Amino acid sequence: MKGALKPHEAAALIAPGASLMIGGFMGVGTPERMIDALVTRGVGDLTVIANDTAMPGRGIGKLVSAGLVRHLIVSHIGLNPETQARVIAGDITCELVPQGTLVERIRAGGMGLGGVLTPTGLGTEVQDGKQVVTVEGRPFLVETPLKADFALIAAWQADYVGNLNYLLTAHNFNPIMALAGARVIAEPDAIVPVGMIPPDAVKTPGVLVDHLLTGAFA
Amino acid sequence: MKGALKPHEAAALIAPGASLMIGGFMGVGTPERMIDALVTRGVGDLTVIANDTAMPGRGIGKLVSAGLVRHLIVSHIGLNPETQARVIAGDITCELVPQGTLVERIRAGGMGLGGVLTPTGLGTEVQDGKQVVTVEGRPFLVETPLKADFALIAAWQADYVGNLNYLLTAHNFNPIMALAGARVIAEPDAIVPVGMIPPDAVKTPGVLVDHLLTGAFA
Amino acid sequence: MSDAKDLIAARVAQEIKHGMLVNLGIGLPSLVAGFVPESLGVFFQAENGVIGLGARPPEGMQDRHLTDAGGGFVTAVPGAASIDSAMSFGLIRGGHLDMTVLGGLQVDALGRLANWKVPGKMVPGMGGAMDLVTGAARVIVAMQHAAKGQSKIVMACTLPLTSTRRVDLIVTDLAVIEPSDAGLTLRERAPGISVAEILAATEAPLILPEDIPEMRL
Amino acid sequence: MSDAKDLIAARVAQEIKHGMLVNLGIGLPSLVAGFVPESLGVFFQAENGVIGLGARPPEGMQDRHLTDAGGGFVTAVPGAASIDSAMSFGLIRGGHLDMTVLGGLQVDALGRLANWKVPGKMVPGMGGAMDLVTGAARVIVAMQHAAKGQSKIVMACTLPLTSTRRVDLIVTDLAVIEPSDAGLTLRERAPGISVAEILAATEAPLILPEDIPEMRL
Repeated sequence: MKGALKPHEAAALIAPGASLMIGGFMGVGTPERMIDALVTRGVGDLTVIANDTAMPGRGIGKLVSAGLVRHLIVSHIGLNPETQARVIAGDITCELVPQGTLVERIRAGGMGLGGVLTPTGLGTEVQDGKQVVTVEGRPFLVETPLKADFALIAAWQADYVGNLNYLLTAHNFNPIMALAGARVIAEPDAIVPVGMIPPDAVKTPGVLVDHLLTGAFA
Repeated sequence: MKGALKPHEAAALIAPGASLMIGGFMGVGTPERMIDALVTRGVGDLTVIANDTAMPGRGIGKLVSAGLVRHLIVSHIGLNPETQARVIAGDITCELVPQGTLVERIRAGGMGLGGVLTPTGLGTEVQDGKQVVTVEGRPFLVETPLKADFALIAAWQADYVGNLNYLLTAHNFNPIMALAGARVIAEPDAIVPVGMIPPDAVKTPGVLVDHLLTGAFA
Repeated sequence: MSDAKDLIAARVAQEIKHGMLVNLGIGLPSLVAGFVPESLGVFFQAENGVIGLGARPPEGMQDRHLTDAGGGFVTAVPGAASIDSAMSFGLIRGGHLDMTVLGGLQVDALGRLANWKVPGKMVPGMGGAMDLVTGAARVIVAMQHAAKGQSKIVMACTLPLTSTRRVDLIVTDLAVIEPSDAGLTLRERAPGISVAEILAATEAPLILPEDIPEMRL
Repeated sequence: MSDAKDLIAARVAQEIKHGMLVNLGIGLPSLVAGFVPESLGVFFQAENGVIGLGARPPEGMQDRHLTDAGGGFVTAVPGAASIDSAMSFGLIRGGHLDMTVLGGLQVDALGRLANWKVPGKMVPGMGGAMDLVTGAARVIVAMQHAAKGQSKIVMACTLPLTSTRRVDLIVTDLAVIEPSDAGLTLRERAPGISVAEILAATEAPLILPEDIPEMRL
């Protein structure tokens, strides 16, 4: 853990063209202050790995609307018509990945595994161009691991050493992405002293977190 | 969830020859009352999948001492000389698996993945007879998924719908094995009413648990 | 039944048994929950991360950290558990999910579903659908029998498949149809609908058992 | 230094930098913690499931739910986190562990470690060692230079390898040795030990730089 940054300081760490994993599911559990800072700074040409692009005006939707996204690796863009339009127009390239495969590819990247052996997508378009491996007589797709230059994580509480926890459906991709970013920036609702998050309540150990954004009310 | 059983009732569900995943690390986080009931009933010819066999008189060590184990899939038997002696004598067959591979094989079995692609063991004895797959130019061992007839889990609290949580280093293999047993029997220290374990503190959702042992003081 | 969607939802609800873990898709499938008695002790999973999805919250009590897979505010029932996406799809892919109910664009004569893409027109993405259809113990498709006068139960899907796995049951506003090795069997008729009307509205061939009762709703 | 083991542990401790996540093996490596100043803000991981391993607990205050990888009672420092075995080895295999310190039976001229099996004699199992050596960002072997008069730094391991990955540093009671593409380089001598004594006690060839200082302890 290397200290708490203001959103604009964190955004300055990210160069145009970077690959970003961004937590959240339809904007729930997405680091909104971090995204606002990226939009303000105009950091473009981004590759974004996320479950979805939320909707215009919310979460990753703001990056899309601002024209900052070049490539998407996501499971769903159906609820953001602006993303759909930009993908169809060819302004954004988009790899669609089954949601359960996407989260395992991120986990594999973060946990040093060579990929994912999944039955999901076998015999569908998702199989195109991919290796199939037979294990104990059953075929599985080999899905490659995913990593990113940065993982941008939304959390509920962080403590001073970077331990994180999450609330309800705001967990989603955040604890997994925290494993797979070369640098991990977490945006908590609040930063609490060490000891306020008991060891059994920690969902992301602080050793994974490089920077915290200052608390929402700091 | 199908209700709370006395240990002897739970042991009666398990037939000789069954495969058992048993949580714990050197006996910490191992369902001791469940094991005692298996020893009392003399359920033999067991395949045990676990991190280790603890030591004589403790945890899985009791099953070994009672001669109830036929086959082991474990990462370490070094601290139980009785297990070592029985393996060397050929009374127990033993597959040694790197610890990180073992837990991922169990997770793969429980989560419907076709196996594990890991660099661990490449170029060592562990590779013998195994498939190697190249992903993005790097070789990985294909390690097969593991499942079992029963997963025997130790937990701290369970609630009436079977939600479980764990304490400190007594997590270890328990939350992962809870995914991979065809039937899951959990032995909590205490059973608490629904609502006492908040959603964010649940480590194993009750939908995975088939039976609870009555609480330690019931 | 007030309308076709409620009819479908009510009939699907009859498939849900005591203590099941069930995932309901966005839209029509989400209506099923309203027809499942609380006494059944069913847990609904939302793949975005909760087991024990509850009803909509009272006005003013919405929590931005508790939504369903469509992003709408929900509540959670006593005994609910929060899970991350890896656990959520581990439960789905690992067969721990007893049933999923999804909408469909097409189902073919082999019982295979297409519901995630209309090439050149609509690319919403598969979201969790491919994992749900591949992994759930039981897959039920809940959809209108036809769209714009075209049967959605077709000889061969012209749209990209969601999975090669055969779904277990198709419930429409006209019929209950069960895919098997033998083909698609017509099991039940909607109230007031004749077998002839169903056959006329269905592109794929249907196997007709001797008794094809009306749905009991 | 009171004895050879303390000397090795103290020298290994110098490799640990501010804020690192470090895993110490059972036995000799576990002594390293005692030589790391608290001010470094280092977190020790025990692979059985805790980040932030602390000292032994006071008598009477042991908690049966908090042990190290050898099964001994420990404490946890403020800011500690409990993790399950999947997360524990995910951190290890994924390169999040900055350093592991392990004991060794043999290290060969290519810097490869054998430490988990003596065929026909001792089959303890590899436990976490294969994942640790494969995955940790930096691997340090802490061991006696020789056992029963035999060098443990050998031309080629006669015992089964733990990993084909080259370890980063070997610290013994006689020397600090650094494996690289070029071979094994002698970097430091233990206090009062000559280069000639080290060469005589080492089966594998050693590269000798011009300056081979004594360890500074």
